[in-house]
Amino acid sequence: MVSITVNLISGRTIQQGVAIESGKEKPSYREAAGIIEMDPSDLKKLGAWKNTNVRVSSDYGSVIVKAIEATQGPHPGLAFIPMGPWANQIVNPNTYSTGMPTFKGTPVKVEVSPNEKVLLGVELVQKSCFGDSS
Amino acid sequence: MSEYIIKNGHVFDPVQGIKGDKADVAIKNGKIVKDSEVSKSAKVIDAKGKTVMAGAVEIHAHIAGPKVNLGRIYRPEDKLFTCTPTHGHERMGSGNSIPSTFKTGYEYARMGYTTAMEAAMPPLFSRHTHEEIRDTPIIDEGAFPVFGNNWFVMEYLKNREVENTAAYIAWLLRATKGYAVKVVNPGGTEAWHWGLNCLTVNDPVPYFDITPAEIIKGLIDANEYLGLPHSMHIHPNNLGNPGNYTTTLDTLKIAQGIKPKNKFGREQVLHLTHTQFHSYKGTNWGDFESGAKEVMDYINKNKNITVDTGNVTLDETTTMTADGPFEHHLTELNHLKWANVDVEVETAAGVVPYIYSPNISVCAIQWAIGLELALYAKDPMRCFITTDHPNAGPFTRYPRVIKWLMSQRARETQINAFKHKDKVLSQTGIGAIDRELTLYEIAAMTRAGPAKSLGLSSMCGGLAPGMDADVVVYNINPEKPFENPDQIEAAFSRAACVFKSGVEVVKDGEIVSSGNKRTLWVNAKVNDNPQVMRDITEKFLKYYSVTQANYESLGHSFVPNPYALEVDATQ
Amino acid sequence: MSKKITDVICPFCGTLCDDIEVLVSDDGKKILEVYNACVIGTEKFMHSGAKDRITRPRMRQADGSWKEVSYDEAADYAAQVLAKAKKPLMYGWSSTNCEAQSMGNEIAEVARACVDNTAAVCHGTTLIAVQDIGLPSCTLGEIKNRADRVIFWGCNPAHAHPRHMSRYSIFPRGFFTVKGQMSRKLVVVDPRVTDTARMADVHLQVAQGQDYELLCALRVALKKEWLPDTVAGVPKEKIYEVAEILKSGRFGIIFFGMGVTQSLGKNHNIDEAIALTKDLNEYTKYSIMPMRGHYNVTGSGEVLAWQFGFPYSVDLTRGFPRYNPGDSSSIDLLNRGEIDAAFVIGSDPGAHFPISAVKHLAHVPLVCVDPHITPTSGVSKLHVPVAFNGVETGGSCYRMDNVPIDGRKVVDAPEGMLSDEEFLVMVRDRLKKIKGVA
Amino acid sequence: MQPSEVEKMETVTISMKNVPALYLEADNVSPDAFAGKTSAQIADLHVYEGNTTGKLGNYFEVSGNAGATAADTKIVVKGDVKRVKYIGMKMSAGEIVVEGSTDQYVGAWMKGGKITVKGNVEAFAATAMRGGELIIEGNAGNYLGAAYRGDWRGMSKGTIHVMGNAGSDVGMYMTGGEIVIDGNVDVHVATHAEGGRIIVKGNAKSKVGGQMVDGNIFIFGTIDIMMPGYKYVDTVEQEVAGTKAKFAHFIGDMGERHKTKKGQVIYGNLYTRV
Repeated sequence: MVSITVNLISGRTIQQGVAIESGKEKPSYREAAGIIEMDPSDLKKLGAWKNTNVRVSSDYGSVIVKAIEATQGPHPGLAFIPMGPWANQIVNPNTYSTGMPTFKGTPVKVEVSPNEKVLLGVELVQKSCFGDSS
Repeated sequence: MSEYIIKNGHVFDPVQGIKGDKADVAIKNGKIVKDSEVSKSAKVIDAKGKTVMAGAVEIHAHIAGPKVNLGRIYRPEDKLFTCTPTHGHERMGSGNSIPSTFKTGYEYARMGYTTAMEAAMPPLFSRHTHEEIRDTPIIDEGAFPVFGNNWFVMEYLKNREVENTAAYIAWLLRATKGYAVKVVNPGGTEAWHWGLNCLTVNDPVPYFDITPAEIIKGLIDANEYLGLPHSMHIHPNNLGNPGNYTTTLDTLKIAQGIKPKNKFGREQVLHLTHTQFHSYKGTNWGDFESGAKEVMDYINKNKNITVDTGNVTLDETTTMTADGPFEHHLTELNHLKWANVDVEVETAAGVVPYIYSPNISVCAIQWAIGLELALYAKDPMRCFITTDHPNAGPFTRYPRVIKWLMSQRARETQINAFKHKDKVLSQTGIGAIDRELTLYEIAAMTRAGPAKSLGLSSMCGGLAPGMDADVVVYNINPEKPFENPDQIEAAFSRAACVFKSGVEVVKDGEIVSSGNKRTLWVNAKVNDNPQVMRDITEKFLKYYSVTQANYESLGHSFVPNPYALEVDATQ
Repeated sequence: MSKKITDVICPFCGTLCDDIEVLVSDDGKKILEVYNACVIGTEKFMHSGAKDRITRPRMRQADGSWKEVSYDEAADYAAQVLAKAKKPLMYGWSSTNCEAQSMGNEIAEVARACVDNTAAVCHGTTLIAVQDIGLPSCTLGEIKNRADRVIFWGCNPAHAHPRHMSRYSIFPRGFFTVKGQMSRKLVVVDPRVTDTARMADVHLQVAQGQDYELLCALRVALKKEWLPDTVAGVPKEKIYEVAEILKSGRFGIIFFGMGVTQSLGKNHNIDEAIALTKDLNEYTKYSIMPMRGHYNVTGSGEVLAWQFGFPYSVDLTRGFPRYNPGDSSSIDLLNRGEIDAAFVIGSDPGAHFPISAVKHLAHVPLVCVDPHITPTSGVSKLHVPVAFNGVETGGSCYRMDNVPIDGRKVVDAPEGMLSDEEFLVMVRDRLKKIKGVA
Repeated sequence: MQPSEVEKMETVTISMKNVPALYLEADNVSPDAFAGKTSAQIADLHVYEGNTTGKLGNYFEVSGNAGATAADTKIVVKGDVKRVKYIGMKMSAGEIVVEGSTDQYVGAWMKGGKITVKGNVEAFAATAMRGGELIIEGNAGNYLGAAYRGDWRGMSKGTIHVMGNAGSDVGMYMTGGEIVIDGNVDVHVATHAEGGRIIVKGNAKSKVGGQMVDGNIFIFGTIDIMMPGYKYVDTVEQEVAGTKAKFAHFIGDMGERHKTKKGQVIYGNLYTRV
C-alpha cells in the first residue's frame, strides 16, 4: 500500500465556521472538516484521485477523511485538516508544559483507503471515547 | 433600622473642628445624627481610649479599569506566595502591587477607607471600569474619564469654544457614568500615538496644532462653566524627568486668578495629582534633587489649588498611567516588560513594573520628596496623602506613609537604612524637617480635605449630623504617646471598627459584611447643543470602531447602585 | 410586519462586529433577516430558530440513551458533581457573557475548582508571552485611523475573522488614512498561500514551525547584523527588504494568530514577535494585537483577572488562586488524569481538544451546558441546553482589543428555556446549600 | 559536605503506602518543614489532594526523627511517588533522596541543600533556583531551572545535573548557576538568559539560546537548526565538565539588546563541539 509522509497543520475555514453553527451532528460538518487538503504534487505522489477517502495516521491516532486538492496552496509537503474532531484524532497532544497542544506541525502518514467511511463529528468522538457500544 | 452609638472616643473631625476631645457619634438609618436622636436600644460601641474619625476618602488610585487589569494579567509573579486562603465573608483575592477587585475593597475597608476614586478611565472602556467597580465591595467609587488628549476637546479648544467643550464633557460624563474631568499629559499622549511627546506646556500637538497650555486653560474654564463637583484633575506634562518642576509651575500658573464656581463647597479650580513625580530639580539622574520646596511654596500661596502627594513607599510595584510616552521611557530605563494600549480618539496607557530599591539613590530621593511635600504644606485641607497606587507604591502602605509623617524618629530610621544616605541628605531637605503631623492634620489630609476637593463635603469626610454614617475607630489613644512609631502603622492598618453608610463592615480588622456600595457619577444638564451632537455622530461614523448607540450604552446597564450628583449648567 | 433591531453584536468571533441589523417578526419570536453580518454570523443568528433544537436538559442513561430531566434536576446533579469532586475542572466560558462568567467564578470558588477558558487551546501561549515581555498594543480604531503597515503573521482573517479587514485593518478610510487600502502595505507570513496571503504586497512563505527563527532574523536585520543565506525557508535579501518596509511606516500593526500560538515554540514565538514590535518602536510607532478567536474569550480572561488575578488556567483548590500553564491548564490536567469531574460551558472541548484529553473528559462525570448538540454533549452525562448568548440574551462581551461592548437580546428563547446565567444561579445556590456556605 | 557532618544528620524515611487517586501536593516534604519534629509530628504535617487537606501519615509510612535544623535533616523518599508534586520545594538546607521517579516542582524555589532523584522528574524542577544542588539520575521534564511565569529573575545560583535527557525551556531567564545535562534536550535552551552556564552532552533540537543577553551554552552533540541570531567567531579549545575538546564559538543573540561593560559589548556565548 503506497503511503506518503507529510507535515499536518489544522485551522479555521469559513465552511468549518458555518458548519459548527449549523450543527455538528449534521453531514455538513463532515463535509467542512472531515477533509484533508493536500497539494496536487502530494496527491500525485500518493497516486490518489481527488475526493477519495484516505487513512491519516500519526503517533497519536488515526482517522479516515476525504482527501481534496489544496484550496489555499501550493504547499507541497504540508497537509491541512480544518480544526475539529477529525484533525484532533491525530494532532500531537504534547503541550511542552505550556498548556497548548501542538495543533500545527504533526508528521502524519497518508494512505488511500477508498472503502472506509468518514464518520460524522459527534459519532467519531463517541466511538473514540466509548468504543463501539453507543 | 439599626442604631449605633460610639461612646467616649477621641473624635478628630476637621469639618466640625473637633480636635480629639471625647465625644459620642450616633448613627441612625445610615446617617450620623445627634446623640439625643438615638433610642436607648442603640447598640453601644465602646471607643474609650480610641480614636474616632470619618471614613477616609481616596482621591487618586488606579484600582479599576483596563490598564489595571492588564497589570493584573501580566504580573502573575506579583501574586506568588503572597495569597492567604480565604476565610469568613471574604471572596478569594490575590495580588500585592495590584490586588484583585474583591481584595481591593477589603484592604481599603480594613484601613478605614470608605470612598475611593478611580484616577483614569478611558471613556471607550468605561463599561470595563464599571464592571470592576461593581466587583469591588464595601467602598463607594467614582471614576474620572480622561479628556486631555480627546480629539473633540482639542478641536473645540483650538478655537476657544468653551461652551461646546462643556456640552461634550456633559455628554461624555453621562455616556460613561464618569465623575470629573481628568487630564493626563495634555497633548503629549496624543503625540504618543505617533511615538512623540509634549514635554513643556507650549509644545504643539502634531496635526492638532494646539498647545497643552491651551488645553489646560480651556478645560479649567469648561469645568467652571459647568460647575462640576470636582475641579479639573491634572497630571502635567514631563512626568518623572529631572528638572520637571518648572513645567509643573508653568501648569499651575495657568490657573492663576480663576475663581471656582460650584454649589458643592469646592474652593479650588485645579487639582495637581501625584505631585512628587512632578517636583524634580537637576538636569540628569546624577544631579537629581528635590524641587518640593519650590512647588509647595507656590501651592501654599495660591488658594485655588489642591494637591495630592504621590508618596514613594520603597516597594516592588507596577507603574501604570495614561502617560504612554513616560512608560516607554521607563521601559528603556529598566528594560522590564512594557505593556501599552493606545485608545482611538481618546487616550493611551502604559504599564511597566518598577522596583523602588532603598539601595538606589534616585528612589531614596523620591521617597524624601514625597514626604517633604506633605511636611511643607501649610494647609492640610489642600494637601492629601496618596501613593498614586500602584505607581509609587500600593495603597496598603498608607499606614506606613502616615507613620513617616507623624514620627521624625521613623523617618530617621529609614534615612539611616539608605545605602546613599549622604546623597538623600544633600539633595533634599528631609533631614532638616522635624515637623510631626498630628492626628487632626492626618484627618484633614485623608478625610475632610479630599471630600471637600471632590465636592462631596456634604456627604462624607466628616462626622457632622446629616452626613453619611461612614465612621472608623482606630486603636490609638491620643493621650498615651506611642513608644514605637510602628504602632501607628499597625493601628492604621487594621481598624478596630468601620461603619459604611451605617452598616458595620469591619470588626477588629476582619471583614464582617460586604456593605452596599454606590457608584458616584455626575449628571450635568446643559443647553442642548445640536452642533456638538452632530460632531459626535460624525466622529462615530468615521473614526470610532464602535457605533454611537453601543458607546452610549457603555455605562448604563452596568451600574447596579448609581448615585448621581446633579449639576444644572443651563444658562 | 416586522421590526429591525440595529447595533447588534455578532456572537461568533473576536472581531465582535457591532453594526449588525436583524429583522425580527412582530411577536419577537422569529428572526427573518440578518444584515451586515458575514456568512458565519448570519448562520448563527438564523440557526437559533432551527426546529430540531434541544430545549430541555437530558441525562445520559446506563444504556446510552437520553432521558429528559427538568432544569431543577439538572442543577441538582451539577451541584452534586461539583460538591463531591476533589479537583473539578470548569472549562469554556468563551461563548457566554461576562455576567455568567462572574457567576461561574463564584461557583468555582465555592467548589474549590480549576477554572479555564478556551484560551488554553487558542491564545493561552500569547498570555504567557505577555506575562514574560509585556504587550505594546492599541485599539482597532487606532489602526483604522493611522496604520500604514499591516502584518498578518500566522493568521488567516479571510477565513477566521471575515469582516476584520473591511471594518478595521485594510479597507477603512480613517482620519489619517483617507486613501483606505491604498495607504496601507500588507505583509502576510504563512506557510500556506492563504486567501489572505493572496491579497498581500509581500507574502513570506515561512517553513512551518520556524516562526521563531524568522522573527529573530527580522530583529537581526533591523540591527543590520549578519544573517545566514536563508532563514526558515526565506532568503536573507527578502528579510532585509521586509525589515526596511516595516521600519519605513508611520504606524505599524502586527496581527498574529494560531499559526504562531499553536506551532513549535508556542509562547516564545509571540515573545519574539512582541520583542520585534518593541524594537520597531525605536524607529517608528508599532503595536501588536492577538486575533482572539471566540467573541468573548477576552471577556473571560478579563473577569478571571479582576476577580482572581490570572487570565486563564486558574487553580482554586488550595483556597487561593494559583496559576501555571503546564500544571493548571486544562489539557495537561486532563492528559495527566488530575481531575475527577468537569463542567463545560460556552465551548466544545470534545471537538477541539486532542482526543487523548477528550477521552479523560468522557470518563469523569461531565456536565455540558450548550444550546447545540456537540461532541462534548455527545460524551457528557448531563446536557443542559440554554438560550443562545448574543441572540436570545444580552450581556457584556469584550472584543479582541479588550474593548467592552454590550450584547443585545434580539429574539426570545424557545418556551421554558433558561439563559446560562439563570442556570448557573440555580447551581450556585444548590452548591452553597450542600457546602453549608452563607 | 565533610564526612563528619554527614554522621550528625538525622534521617527521616517516608515510604508510600497508599498512592493518591489524583495527585498529592507534598510541599511540606522538605528538611525545613521536618526540622525539629519527631516522626509522629511529621506524620501530622498537611498534604493536599485536590481541594482536600490530609495528613502525610495517611499516604506515607514515616520512620525516624528529623534533625534539630534543616541542615542536619536528611529525608529518604521510597515507593511510587510518581503522583507526588512539590518535593523539596523552597528548601534551604539538608538533603533529600528520592529513590524512584517523582512529579512536578522538585526543589522548586530551593535555596540550599541537596536533592538526589534516582528516577525521572516532570516539569518545573528547580524553578527559580537560588542555591543548592539537584541531581536527577533519570530524565527531567520541561522548564528545568526556569523562572516562574512572568518573572524576569530566573535561576541565579546552584547546580543541576541531569544524567538522562531534559525537556524544553531549560534555564529560561537564567541569571547564574550551572546546569549539566548528559543526554539530549528539546527546543529552547537558555531563552532570555542573562547569565549562568548550561552544558548539554547530547544533542539539541532547535531554538537554542533565543533572545539570550548573557551567559554560556555548551552543546557537545548536534543542533538541528541554529538560531540566525548567532554569529560564528572562532574555534576554541576548552575543557568543559571534565572533557577537553574543540568548540566552534558563536556569539548572540544579535537580535537582542546587550549591555556594554567598560566599552565592551557583552554577548551570550554558544559553543558547539567540533
